[in-house]
Amino acid sequence: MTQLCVELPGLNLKNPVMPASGCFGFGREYSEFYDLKKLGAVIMKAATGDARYGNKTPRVAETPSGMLNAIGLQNPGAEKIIANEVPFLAKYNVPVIANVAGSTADEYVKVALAFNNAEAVKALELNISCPNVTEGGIQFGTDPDMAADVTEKVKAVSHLPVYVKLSPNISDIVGMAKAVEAAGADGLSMINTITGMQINLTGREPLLANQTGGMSGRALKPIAIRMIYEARQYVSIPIIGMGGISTAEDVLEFLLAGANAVAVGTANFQNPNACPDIIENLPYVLQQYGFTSVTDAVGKGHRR
Amino acid sequence: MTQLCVELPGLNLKNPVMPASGCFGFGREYSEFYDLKKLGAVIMKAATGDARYGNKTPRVAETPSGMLNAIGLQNPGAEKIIANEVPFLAKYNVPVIANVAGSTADEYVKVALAFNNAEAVKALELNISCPNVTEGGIQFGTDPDMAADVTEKVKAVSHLPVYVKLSPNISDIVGMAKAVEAAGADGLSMINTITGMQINLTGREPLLANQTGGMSGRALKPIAIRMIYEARQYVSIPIIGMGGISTAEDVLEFLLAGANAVAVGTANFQNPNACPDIIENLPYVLQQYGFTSVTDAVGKGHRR
Amino acid sequence: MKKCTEMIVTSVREIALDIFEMSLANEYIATAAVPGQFLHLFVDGHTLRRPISIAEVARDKGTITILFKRIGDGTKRLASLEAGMSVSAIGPAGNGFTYKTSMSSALLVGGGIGIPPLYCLGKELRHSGIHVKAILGFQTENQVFYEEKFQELGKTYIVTDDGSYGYQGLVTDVLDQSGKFDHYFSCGPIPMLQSVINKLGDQSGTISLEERLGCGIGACFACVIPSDTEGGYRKICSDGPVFAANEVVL
Amino acid sequence: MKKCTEMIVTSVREIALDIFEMSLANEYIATAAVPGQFLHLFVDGHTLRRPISIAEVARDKGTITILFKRIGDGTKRLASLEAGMSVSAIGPAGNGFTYKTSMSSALLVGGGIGIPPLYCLGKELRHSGIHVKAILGFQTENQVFYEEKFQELGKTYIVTDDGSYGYQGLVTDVLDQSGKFDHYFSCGPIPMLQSVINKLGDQSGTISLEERLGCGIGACFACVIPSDTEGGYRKICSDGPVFAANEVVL
Ligand SMILES: Cc1cc2nc3c(=O)[nH]c(=O)nc-3n(C[C@H](O)[C@H](O)[C@H](O)COP(=O)(O)OP(=O)(O)OC[C@H]3O[C@@H](n4cnc5c(N)ncnc54)[C@H](O)[C@@H]3O)c2cc1C
Ligand SMILES: Cc1cc2nc3c(=O)[nH]c(=O)nc-3n(C[C@H](O)[C@H](O)[C@H](O)COP(=O)(O)OP(=O)(O)OC[C@H]3O[C@@H](n4cnc5c(N)ncnc54)[C@H](O)[C@@H]3O)c2cc1C
Ligand SMILES: Cc1cc2nc3c(=O)[nH]c(=O)nc-3n(C[C@H](O)[C@H](O)[C@H](O)COP(=O)(O)O)c2cc1C
Ligand SMILES: Cc1cc2nc3c(=O)[nH]c(=O)nc-3n(C[C@H](O)[C@H](O)[C@H](O)COP(=O)(O)O)c2cc1C
Ligand code: FES
Ligand code: FES
Repeated sequence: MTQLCVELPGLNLKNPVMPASGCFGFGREYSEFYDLKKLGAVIMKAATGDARYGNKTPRVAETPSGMLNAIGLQNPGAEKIIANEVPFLAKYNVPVIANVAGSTADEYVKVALAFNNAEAVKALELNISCPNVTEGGIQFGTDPDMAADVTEKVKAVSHLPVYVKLSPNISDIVGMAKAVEAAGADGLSMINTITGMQINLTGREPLLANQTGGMSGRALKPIAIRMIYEARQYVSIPIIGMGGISTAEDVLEFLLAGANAVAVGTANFQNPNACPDIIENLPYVLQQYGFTSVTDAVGKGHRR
Repeated sequence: MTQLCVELPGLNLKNPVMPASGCFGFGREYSEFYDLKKLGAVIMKAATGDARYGNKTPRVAETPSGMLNAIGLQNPGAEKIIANEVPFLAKYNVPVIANVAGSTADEYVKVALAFNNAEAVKALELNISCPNVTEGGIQFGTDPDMAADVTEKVKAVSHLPVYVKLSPNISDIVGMAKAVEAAGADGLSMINTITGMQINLTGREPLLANQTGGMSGRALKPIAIRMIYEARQYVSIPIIGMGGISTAEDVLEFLLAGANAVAVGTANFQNPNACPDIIENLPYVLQQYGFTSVTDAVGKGHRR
Repeated sequence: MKKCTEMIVTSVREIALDIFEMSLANEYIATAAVPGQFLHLFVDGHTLRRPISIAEVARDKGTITILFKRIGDGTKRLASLEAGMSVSAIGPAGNGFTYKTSMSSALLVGGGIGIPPLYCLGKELRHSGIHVKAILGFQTENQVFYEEKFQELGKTYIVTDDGSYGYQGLVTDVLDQSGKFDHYFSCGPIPMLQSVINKLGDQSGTISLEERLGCGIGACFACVIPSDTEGGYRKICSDGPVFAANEVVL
Repeated sequence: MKKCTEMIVTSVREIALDIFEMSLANEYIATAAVPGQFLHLFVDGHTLRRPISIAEVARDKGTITILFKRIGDGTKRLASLEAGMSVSAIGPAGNGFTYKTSMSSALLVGGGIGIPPLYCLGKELRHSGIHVKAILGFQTENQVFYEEKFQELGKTYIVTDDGSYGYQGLVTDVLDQSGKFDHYFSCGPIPMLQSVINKLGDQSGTISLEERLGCGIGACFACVIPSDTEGGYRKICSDGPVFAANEVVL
């Protein structure tokens, strides 16, 4: 029997596969396609201190083997998420991870505090890497000092393990990973989208109303694998890997690179059953490549 | 008649399309497919001070809508290139751009000096962005001070216009672009490859012998367009745009983003006639979208 | 449970310049679909699915018909499918048209590829004994489609931008001629919808909207439109694509 | 001028587990191709072309045959092509086998998908009146292909890794039994080539190599292999894939 379960700080996962933040709303829609209790965990859409409407439309565009999005952190605010959304997910008895965003360190702290009171929420994912808002987000994600600072502040107020979500829009991913580990992060989430743009030839302007958007999907995978592989050599906290995963083979590639669990984003749009399909295939793929458990494969792609 | 010609420092281009460095060798192989005089210019494979053998194989891998390469700057050295390769290209009466690489600022200077004596060479492309060598290259490309320094040193010794080739492996492309402009660069070349990795599931190690490689091809285009669009707003020197171009529509997208001319890399591998095919289609595409010349379209994708 | 299911292409033909009519077989979708809903179709080689409205439902045959314009890579690929091939669809997606069966006459105002869902609706209205009139706008003559089919439902006015067929101008230019009606239904480009709504003032009406979609099921917030309702927005893919004319801010 | 040209699939069939035989029509390539050369094939949806050796040339019919193993996405897609479809090929690419027509006997040593170019060569050698013997290695019984075709050329030894067919072991294990020959030609995985070269010591021989290719025509330096020749390296795609056994450092 191939063992799929994974133990991470705060997270007791029956399998390593969870939907990525922002690509799954708060689970309601996908719950019409399959039973959410099949999932290893659920990462919710970003929560900010107050409700946000986000950017103007168009908010998405297609790119070769990927897509751009500039949703702009639209969400009803942490309080409403806790009141209206978490209870729905709690029914499925699946660990919930809250994605925490903000424009200022104070806002991150405020949101983190709010989730102290949400029982089903087992961990925070600190989104310091959203490229689609004018303030906060990405700034924290490209400056190791700011990243460390917000990590420390959130750790100080939250009783939950904190996974810091890193941005690929950076030269030195290792420096960033080390900085947030030193600041007390319990884990890393890698990677968020890389900033891109598409220009509408007819309209003669950027296709997205926000001009730039975050590129996700299969095109991103080589960048994600590289960054996880590099970070894995320098930090010892667990890594939730993501970026272009659409098959169980992709999951194994992330495990070999050093991820301890994975998240699936864009693939949900292509195939609403992407997560359960991947979970179903994973044991066979692990077996095929000679592994008896998920944990067995973690980091095994590093040259000896 | 749609005007394709473009005037750039040192470069009198009959059309804006040239093969990108490293994807065209020194032209001999593609000259068996078409007459190289059709090209706007030719950018040669990187030249270093002495001959280099490059990395171990495998050196390439395929990725979704792209590829990874880790050639490692294999080349016979500047002197041999000048003696054996430039004369071949000179026959085609097409401007030649020399791609200059090195491990130290001194090596860049040495190579730049060598090209002072190669008449057919009309400009230098300063490759401060090669991700596939252990020393130099990318370090210069991620540190604006080092980039400015090597630009100044090369400008000081070369009588040729210098186009600095920027790396996308960076948080602040605008800062980098401004730094090299201030250091005297005559133009920018944007962008080089972004560092990625692929892991061989069977072998349980990175597929490329060099572990990481530079990702190129269509997957890169949204990143290239974004960076050129951003840089265009802050620098006034011309930009040679590249990254995933495979059609004349792609060329127009780069022009709208702010590129003054373009280079085609990976597409040559898919279609050896990519450059002449694009050049042939370009007038129709420009016309279709309401432009009467290439220069007319430059920067027109910026929101008014 | 919502479905992501395989549909089998039973026929495909070009009925006007770059306009394709395709029939797809799937028992479940043919049974569940109502006018105004759409299919979110997977197209090989593409990250995002393509939303296409349901233009006709043949419950007895277990098929539905879609009409689409070949405008980019996705619709080009779709148009290249042949009978017997299969295509993955999420659907029926979105909410269909609702209306009072008590009304006696309806006006359909469609522009270009906004026309297909109105045909599906028109057929159903006629079936319920409601009188139907239609104003259909096209760019030019060779893009006109389904004129006769609409004529069978009721008086139909064709308008082309360049006057190459029917009336010259915009759909709003013939609104006056179309007489009285209880309720209007409109689908087409946003500027068209805006002028229809402006022109028809406080006539009760229903519109169907388009936007670039991500998930197509309400999870990604790609397709929101401002509204005065709770939350301040509506999602086109799951709250719509059909809205009351005064429900959203265009 | 080198050519990048369209070839028409005339037939395709699976001749052993995951091994496909495909015939492709193109006058120019069928006329120009020699044993040892390859086609650099475009596969829809893929950035890089796939190199596949020419396994047989039918000049009269204007076709060539390739044999390939379905191992990944590219060869899977290739295997799904049907007669009548077209595929873009750069070719004939690389340099073919050269040999002294004065020799009287040759040994062919092939492993797995390294076997196809040797068949092409073997036919030509027989045609020139040179005696041919062959040792062909496969993983297991159901992957064995072209045994009879090679038998027609000369004595053929089949070896399988698991002994499920023919001799058990490696191609080198039956080298002793194969008797004398003037020159050997070998193609297969690098470890096999290494042991063949080691075992045959200073017998004169020719090998054909594989490596991941970029351009396939000598421009990108993806496929170099160390050598003692000028420059210190050779390019597999354009200087090879065929080399003298002592020309390169494996
Ligand atoms: C609810 C709904 C119903 C629709 N019904 C129909 C219909 O019945 N017939 C028809 O011809 N078209 C319809 N459309 C528009 C249709 O979805 C687009 O024309 C199609 O997606 C274009 O795909 P493409 O790959 O050819 O174009 P591309 O421009 O290459 O597509 C690129 C991306 O933009 C999106 N996109 C481009 N144009 C539109 C658009 N107008 N609306 C939404 N997304 C777009 C595509 O889905 C894709 O993600 C509908 C759209 C929506 C939202
Ligand atoms: C000169 C030459 C001749 C060849 N002749 C034959 C032949 O006659 N029959 C046959 O079955 N195979 C042959 N091969 C190997 C064949 O090219 C690969 O099996 C094929 O490219 C795999 O493609 P894929 O998409 O199925 O596999 P994937 O592993 O998905 O391919 C990924 C990438 O790796 C490359 N690749 C993977 N394996 C190899 C390999 N062994 N050699 C070179 N590139 C590889 C692919 O071209 C592609 O770029 C030859 C290779 C070379 C270099
Ligand atoms: C439409 C969309 C919305 C997203 N919203 C968020 C978000 O709210 N918070 C966040 O941390 N990441 C967000 N992401 C990033 C994803 O969680 C993920 O890191 C990224 O898309 C890479 O994974 P993928 O290639 O599997 O999609 C979003 C991505 C997409 C495509
Ligand atoms: C095989 C290969 C070799 C390359 N070698 C060089 C090089 O020597 N010098 C350089 O500046 N860029 C080099 N590049 C980068 C390209 O010039 C180009 O910037 C990049 O590939 C993006 O363009 P593309 O997507 O059109 O390939 C190389 C790229 C590839 C794929
Ligand atoms: S497209 Fe995802 S919410 Fe509408
Ligand atoms: S594959 Fe490009 S040089 Fe051989």
